[in-house]
Amino acid sequence: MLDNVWLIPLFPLIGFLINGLFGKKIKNEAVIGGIGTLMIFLSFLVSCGILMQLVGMPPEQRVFEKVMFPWIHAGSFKADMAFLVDPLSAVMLMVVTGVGSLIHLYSIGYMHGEEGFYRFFAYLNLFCMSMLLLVLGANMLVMFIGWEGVGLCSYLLIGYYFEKKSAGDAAKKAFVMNRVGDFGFLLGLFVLFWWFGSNHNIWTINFVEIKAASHLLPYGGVVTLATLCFFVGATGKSAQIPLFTWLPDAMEGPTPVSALIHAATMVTAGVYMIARMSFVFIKAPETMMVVAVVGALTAIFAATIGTAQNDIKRVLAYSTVSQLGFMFLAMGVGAFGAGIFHLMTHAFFKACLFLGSGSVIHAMHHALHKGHLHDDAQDMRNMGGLRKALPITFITFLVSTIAIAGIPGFSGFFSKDEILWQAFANPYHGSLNILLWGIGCIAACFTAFYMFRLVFMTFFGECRINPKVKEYLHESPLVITIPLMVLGFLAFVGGFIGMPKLLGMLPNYFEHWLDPVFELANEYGKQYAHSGAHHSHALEFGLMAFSVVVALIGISIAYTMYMANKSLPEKFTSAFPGLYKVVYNKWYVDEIYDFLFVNPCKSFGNLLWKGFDVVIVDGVVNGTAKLVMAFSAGLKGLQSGYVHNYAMGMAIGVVTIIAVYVFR
Amino acid sequence: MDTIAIPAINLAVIAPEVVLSVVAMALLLINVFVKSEQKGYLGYLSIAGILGTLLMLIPAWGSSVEGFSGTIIQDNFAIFFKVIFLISAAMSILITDKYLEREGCNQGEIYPLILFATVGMMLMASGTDLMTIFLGLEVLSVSLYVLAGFNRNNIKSNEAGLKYFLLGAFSTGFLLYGMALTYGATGTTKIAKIASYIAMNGVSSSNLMLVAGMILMSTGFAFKVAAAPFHMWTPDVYEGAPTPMTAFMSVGPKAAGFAAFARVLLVALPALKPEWSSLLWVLAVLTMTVGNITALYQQNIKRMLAYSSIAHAGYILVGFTAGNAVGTAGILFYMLSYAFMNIGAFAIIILVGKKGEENSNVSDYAGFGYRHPVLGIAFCIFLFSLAGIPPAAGFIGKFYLFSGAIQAGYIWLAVIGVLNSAASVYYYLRVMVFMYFKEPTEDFEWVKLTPAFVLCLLIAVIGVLVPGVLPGLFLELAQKAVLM
Amino acid sequence: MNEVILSLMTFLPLLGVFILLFIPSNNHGLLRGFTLLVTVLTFLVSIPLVTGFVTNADYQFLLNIPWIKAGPFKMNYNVGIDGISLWLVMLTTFIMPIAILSTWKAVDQRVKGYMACLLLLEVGMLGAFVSLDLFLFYIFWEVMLIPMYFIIGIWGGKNRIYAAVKFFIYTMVGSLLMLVAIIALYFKGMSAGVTDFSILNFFGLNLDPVTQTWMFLAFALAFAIKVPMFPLHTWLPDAHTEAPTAGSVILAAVLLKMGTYGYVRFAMPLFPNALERFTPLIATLAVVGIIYASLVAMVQEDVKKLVAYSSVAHLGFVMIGLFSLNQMGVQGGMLQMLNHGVSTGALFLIVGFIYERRHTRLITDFGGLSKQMPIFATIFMIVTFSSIGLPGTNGFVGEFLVLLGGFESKLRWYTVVASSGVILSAVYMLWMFQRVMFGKLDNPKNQNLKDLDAREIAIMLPLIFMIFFMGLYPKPFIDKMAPAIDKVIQQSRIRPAVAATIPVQPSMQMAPQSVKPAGNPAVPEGHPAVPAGKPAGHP
Amino acid sequence: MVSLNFYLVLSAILFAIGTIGVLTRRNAIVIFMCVELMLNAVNLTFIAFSKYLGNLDGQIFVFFVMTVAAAEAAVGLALMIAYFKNRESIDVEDMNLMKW
Amino acid sequence: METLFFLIVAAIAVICSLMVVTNKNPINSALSLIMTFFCLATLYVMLEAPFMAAIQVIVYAGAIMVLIVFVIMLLNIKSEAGRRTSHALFMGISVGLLLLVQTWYLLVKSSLSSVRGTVDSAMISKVGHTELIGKSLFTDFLLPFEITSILLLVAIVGAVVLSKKKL
Repeated sequence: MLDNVWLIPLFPLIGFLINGLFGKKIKNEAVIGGIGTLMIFLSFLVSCGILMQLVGMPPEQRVFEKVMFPWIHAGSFKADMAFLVDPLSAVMLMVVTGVGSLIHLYSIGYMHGEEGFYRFFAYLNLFCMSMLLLVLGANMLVMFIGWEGVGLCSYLLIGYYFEKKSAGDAAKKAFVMNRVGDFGFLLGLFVLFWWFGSNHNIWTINFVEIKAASHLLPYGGVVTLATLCFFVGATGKSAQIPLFTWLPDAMEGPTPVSALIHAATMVTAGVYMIARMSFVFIKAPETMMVVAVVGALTAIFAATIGTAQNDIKRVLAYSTVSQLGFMFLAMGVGAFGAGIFHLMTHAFFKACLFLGSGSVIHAMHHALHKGHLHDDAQDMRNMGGLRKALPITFITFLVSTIAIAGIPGFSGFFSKDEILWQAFANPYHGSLNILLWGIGCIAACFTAFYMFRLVFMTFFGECRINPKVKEYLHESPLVITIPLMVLGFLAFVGGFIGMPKLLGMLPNYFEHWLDPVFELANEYGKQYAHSGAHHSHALEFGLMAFSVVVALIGISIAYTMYMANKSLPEKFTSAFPGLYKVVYNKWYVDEIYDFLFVNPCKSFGNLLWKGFDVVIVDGVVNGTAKLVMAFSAGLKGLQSGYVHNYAMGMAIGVVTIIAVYVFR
Repeated sequence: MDTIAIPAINLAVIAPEVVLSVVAMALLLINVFVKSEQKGYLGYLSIAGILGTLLMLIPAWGSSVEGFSGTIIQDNFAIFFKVIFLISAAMSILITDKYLEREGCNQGEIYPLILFATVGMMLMASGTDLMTIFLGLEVLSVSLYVLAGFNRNNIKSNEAGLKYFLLGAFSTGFLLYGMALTYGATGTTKIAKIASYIAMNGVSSSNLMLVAGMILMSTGFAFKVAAAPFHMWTPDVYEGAPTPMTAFMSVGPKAAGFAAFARVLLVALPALKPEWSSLLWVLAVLTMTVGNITALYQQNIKRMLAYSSIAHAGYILVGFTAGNAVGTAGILFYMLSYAFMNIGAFAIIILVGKKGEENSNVSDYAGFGYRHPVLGIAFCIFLFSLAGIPPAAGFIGKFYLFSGAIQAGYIWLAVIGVLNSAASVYYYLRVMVFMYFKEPTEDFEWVKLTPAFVLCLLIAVIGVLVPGVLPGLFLELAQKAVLM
Repeated sequence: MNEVILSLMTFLPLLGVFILLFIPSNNHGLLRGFTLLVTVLTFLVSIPLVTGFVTNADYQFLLNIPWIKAGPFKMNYNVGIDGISLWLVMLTTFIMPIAILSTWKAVDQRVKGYMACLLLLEVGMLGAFVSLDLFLFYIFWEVMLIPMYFIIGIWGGKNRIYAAVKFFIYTMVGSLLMLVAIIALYFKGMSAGVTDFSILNFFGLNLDPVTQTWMFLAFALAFAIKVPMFPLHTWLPDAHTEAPTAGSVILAAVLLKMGTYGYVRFAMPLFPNALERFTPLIATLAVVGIIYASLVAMVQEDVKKLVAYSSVAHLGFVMIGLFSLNQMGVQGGMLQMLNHGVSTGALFLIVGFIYERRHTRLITDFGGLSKQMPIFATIFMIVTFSSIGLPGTNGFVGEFLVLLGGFESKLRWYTVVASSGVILSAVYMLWMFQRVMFGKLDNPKNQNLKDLDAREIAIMLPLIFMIFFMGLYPKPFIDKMAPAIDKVIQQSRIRPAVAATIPVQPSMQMAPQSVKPAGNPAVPEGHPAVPAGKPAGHP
Repeated sequence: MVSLNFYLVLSAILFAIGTIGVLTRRNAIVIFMCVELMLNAVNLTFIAFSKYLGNLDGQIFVFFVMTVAAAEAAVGLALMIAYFKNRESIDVEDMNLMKW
Repeated sequence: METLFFLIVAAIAVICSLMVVTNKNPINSALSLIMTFFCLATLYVMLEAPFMAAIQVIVYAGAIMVLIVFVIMLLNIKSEAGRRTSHALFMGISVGLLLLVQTWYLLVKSSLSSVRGTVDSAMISKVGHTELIGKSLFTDFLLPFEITSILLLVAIVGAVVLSKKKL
């Protein structure tokens, strides 16, 4: 099975080609959607097979590389088209193909009747292929194909409704911001390649080879430089400060896209990349700290914005940014396993949340459409009390919300708690850890608050939709609800495979599974970790309890404000109008970026073009020509037509020449 | 009283000149009996004479024969130039007939005059005595004064003739003074003796009389080849003269001037090389620059080509400055190709022109390339060759000229030369801009495209393209004709 | 047989021109068909070059006929190709039929002349790539100018005269100075025993640094104008904008490569000391060019101009690659040349398609075309992303190797700055794409646009194929080029200064190879890209 | 015995006067006469040199110069007559139909 | 004595040539020129070149100047309408004077050929100037002499072409 790993990206590629080339002719939505879904499902089956095979192998042998064909061999540089299967990529494969299949299925229902139906499925397949390449890449360059490929698909899918200007803008923004990250990624690659090559004559970008040689890397120094570059790449892809603004805008795409790309898979690429290169990152304590701090800051920053948004998808988008911050926090404190664990559980519940919101929007849209109204189908202020009309959606949504809020027993609790605990306990950053933990806790509180705010505003209370169309509200079809139910179930139970040892009910399968991947990193980490501060179980229990309390506080505030006392939000905003406005406007980050980068670039470009290029550069060229012409006009004037002038010219010539020679 | 011992007259040395003169005189006689509308036949007869002369030159190639007590020589150098003169004369004659008919001044004397001018040029090329050279130059000049003013009903032609005459006579004064001073400094007028005297007595640049003689002679020749600042007559005379004669004047006499110039400087005064090469350096730069730059502004195509011919004199001076084998071979090759390309271009100008020299503005050529595609292509070939763009012969010629300069270490001169060349591209292109890039505004009136014209153009095109693509043979000949 | 392929290929179009002259000029169909046939035949003739190419550093398919021998000069008709020119030749023959097809209908005036010009242009381009004689190279180099001048001037846009003349004179100035340098070089060589203009003679010359400096400057100027490098680029936007589609395509795809090819083939290996000295300057100009052109491209209002400026930026990358002087960089530069040929050529075709339909190129006149022209949109998108350098497309491989090579060389910091061009290219291309293709189809004139027809799709398909093929499997290209590039790199490195008493050993030039640390599995055999003294200069 | 330099200087003076005449007069015929004056100055130089050097080449040269002067006079005057017929003037200041 | 005579003749020559340049009336200029030619003829005699003096008088003063005077009469040219501008006058005169100064300077500064020919006063008085000239003309300079025939023919043809009545 392992040998057939190439089938995994191949199936979606086939799907893409079929739908992309012939989709327009096929026309039948069931066939198109069927092909798309089937292809990714086949990949899922192959992934399962590979997982089984891996499980059957002894842990230390669970690394397999498959070279397809040589790609770029130039001088000492060598990059093959090669795939790497190890426990880490296996996990990602399962997430991508599994969640991907569900979302494909969901899309059949959700996208029903859309104009570019075939286009959508083609893109979706293409995306899956790219994501799988990213995950499977055995060297940085193959990973980079996927890395940019997902960016491309994200661009295509965000711009799916290309007739809307905002969609086009958002797509472009997403791509460009990703490009900024890619720039970092490339630089990181260059630095690493150069360092290994010029110092140890190891010219490689292959992960396995780098890992084998990673003991040569020094701590800090050039590694810090390289990893910081890589981290820039990660911030672009995973929407961390300062490159996070594209993600909320990306909600212009259809909802399944948000679920698949901007929640479950693509945005986690940065996290995955750090995990993939954990053995390099851990050698750069400064970078680790930066990662942790940026992660924590993003977590809280996005969470604050999330509290003030009214668009249902936007809240989820900021929530995604915030949760990605948690993952980076985990990476930054060396809790790679925990980060990946959170990545997985987040994929379940966030996909479920997005799909749920999609279901809500779908229903709202349908209803509004029937009633010929043009109200915003995504604005929570138009919703309320939908639990009756959309029971399945409501239940799955609620389960996922509880999961994200971190209520024990649900998946999000296990993963988030693990992160917070390791942030507190891991010895890498000294006393900074406490601060990180604190920020994490506050962010968690905010998370619980805004998520429940969302649930309350959407599903509870009385229905604020225009009464005319109330009757049209009804539950979505089965293709939509089945994925919801599956994901809701996973959001509920998915955490148990990574249950902390402390609770003791199950062994932490997940961590054991990933152990071979991160072993080396942990080994390196010990070299500079502050000497084994061993924390007691009691402390761990205590913190766990604390995080639950925090979550509950968040929920209760939400309940107070949006269920019990509905005038509170009003009062709050009028009490702090400035703060509210700033938060509501996302801290004006977009505007600041416009001011700092976009506008100067444009005006500088204009200046260069109209000022420099046309006036100076071309001016010199044309000016030379004009000068010559003026000279010409002057010389021409000497040619007066008078014989005596000509004779005079000759005589002066003779006299001058003689003068020069005679009197020299 | 002693009998005069007349030296052995080696007629073979001057056979070409004699044949041509005889033909010319015969034509003068025949002319009396030919009706006005049939004067064209005289042209064909004169071409026959030219061909005969050419045939006489061929067996002489490779030998170097002196004659008449060392006043004349027939060497490869002279022969090569004579071929150029004859070709330019023949091609000019081919395009003369119809022009004269159109302008209404169809007099048969023009053909003998052209032939006499050619004889003068040939004497200049092979003269080895300052007197021979001077007389050859005067034969040429006097014929040219007449030819320039030949269309005597046309005021422009009158003016051209008179201007040329006055300034020519003036420059003759300087030339003669130079010759006198040289004579005084060396005691002889024979070129070989001048050289040997200088070599033996070690006269050098410290002898101001010799230097002054060199300078004054140079100015005389510079006038003939239209080098700045002695070029100022050129545009006016070229513009005013009948167009076929302009074509003739811009090639043959220029070549003759260079031939004599080269013989005097290279053979008689090699000892003064540092002096004259620095003088020529300056003249070359001035000439190229003034010619090209002023040409940029011209609207009248004849005048433009006049300035362009000044510029070309400048390029040739570059090769001359070098004073080495490559440069001199370059002069020879360039003059040959210049004959083809320039006369070809003037042939087209005659075709496009109307009576009274109308229609000779660059803007009159709008759309010409579409109305007459074949002529258009031919014109383009000539212009590209003038601009020095491969694979035309003009490029190879320039290549050799500049190579000579570079070999002699005058790299900056070569650089100035190529920059000038680049500037010149503009005005040649400008003609093409009108020919192809603008829509035609009017129909082109025709001097009917006679076989003679076709022949002339054909020769010109072949003469531009063949030495351009396969220059080997021609360059080899030029190399063998070099004076050193 | 092998000897004549190159000449046959080069002069086949010339033969075509002669036959073309006898086709009645009002039979447009025949004229076009015949020209297409000739170019396709040329392409077919050129295919044995790839199949018969032996992967080594030697020149192949050699043909050497004495041509001119006069005075001190000896010029030969000396043609041959190595790995470097092989692909450029192929690119030329490949792009020509496409170019012919591109203005199949758009040019309906003076078709005969147009076709003749295109064929002549092909002769010039192929000749320049295959010449191994400096003089012959120069001749072909100039011959290219004439047809291009007419193509721009006769069949161009509104401002065509200005553009054509500017193009011509600009190029002329540079190339004439190069001519001076060629001649001077020959004379320098003569004193060292060189007897003809074959470039092979000149590679081994030990010129003194001052001479090298001047000659390098002359060569570099000529090539820099052609490339074009900042600040000598202003002819390019004008020429591109005014030229008819085929002209722009050929200009972008092949003509600009002449400049970069000139650097690899002549300027770099001939003058190593000067190269060393001027590398910072050229790298600076290249980097400035990348950033500058990108910023200017960003604010263009005319699609074609935007693409033209993007060319300037792309070729800046090529220059960085070439001057990084290691296998990766030069390889990348070469690939980038090919890629630029394919993708920018395709972009100009695309611009041509919409221009034919709407007779405007202003971005503001478009918007929302995706809806009306889905096939067009797809193709446009692919090409756009190829131009941006998306992995998986051809643009990436070249750009990546250029940056990698640059980073590994002395140009590290230049490369870091240049890398930001990767971001900017995405900005301007996507912004343009968005404004043209996305948004509402609100301009009534755009509402009846027809999607691409079969001919247009047929033109684009080979290009699209190449975009992906070169992106996913560049190995054949890289492998065939590698030995030749190694050779160029060795030639371009400063030769060890040898004291006058010690004769130059041939093996001295192989120094980098022999110093290569032994027993190093990570370095592929035959790619001695590890410079001998490198570790010393690095931390 | 008059020293050679006397003759040479005299001829230089005449030559200069002739030049001044060419440069300052307007009448074409007078200009031509000034040219003749220049030629005569040269002739004087030739003959003086000839005497000094003791060979006759210079005098022969003078002989030819005179011939040339005659030929030029014939053609030049014919040109002036032709011009005068068309223009009713031989003032060189009127001769500027062609310029620039 | 001889020097004094030379100085007188030279002075007359210079004055007459100045009158050529300054006289407003072309006829007066022509007459002054003839006078100058006579002075030169005198000097030729002093230089032991009697034959040259003779043809100077016959050809130059006689033939050429008569032709010129004839043309002046034919065209009925009055004195010049006005002088050139003072600017042009100044330029012309200063260039001429500069030329004079330079020639003077270089004549004084330079050396003549040191090789003397065989023709001296004794030989001239023995053989006769005309014969010497004649011999030289028909031996060493035969070709140039023949060329003059062509030159004169050309001049005649040219003059005829330019002024014959019927075209």
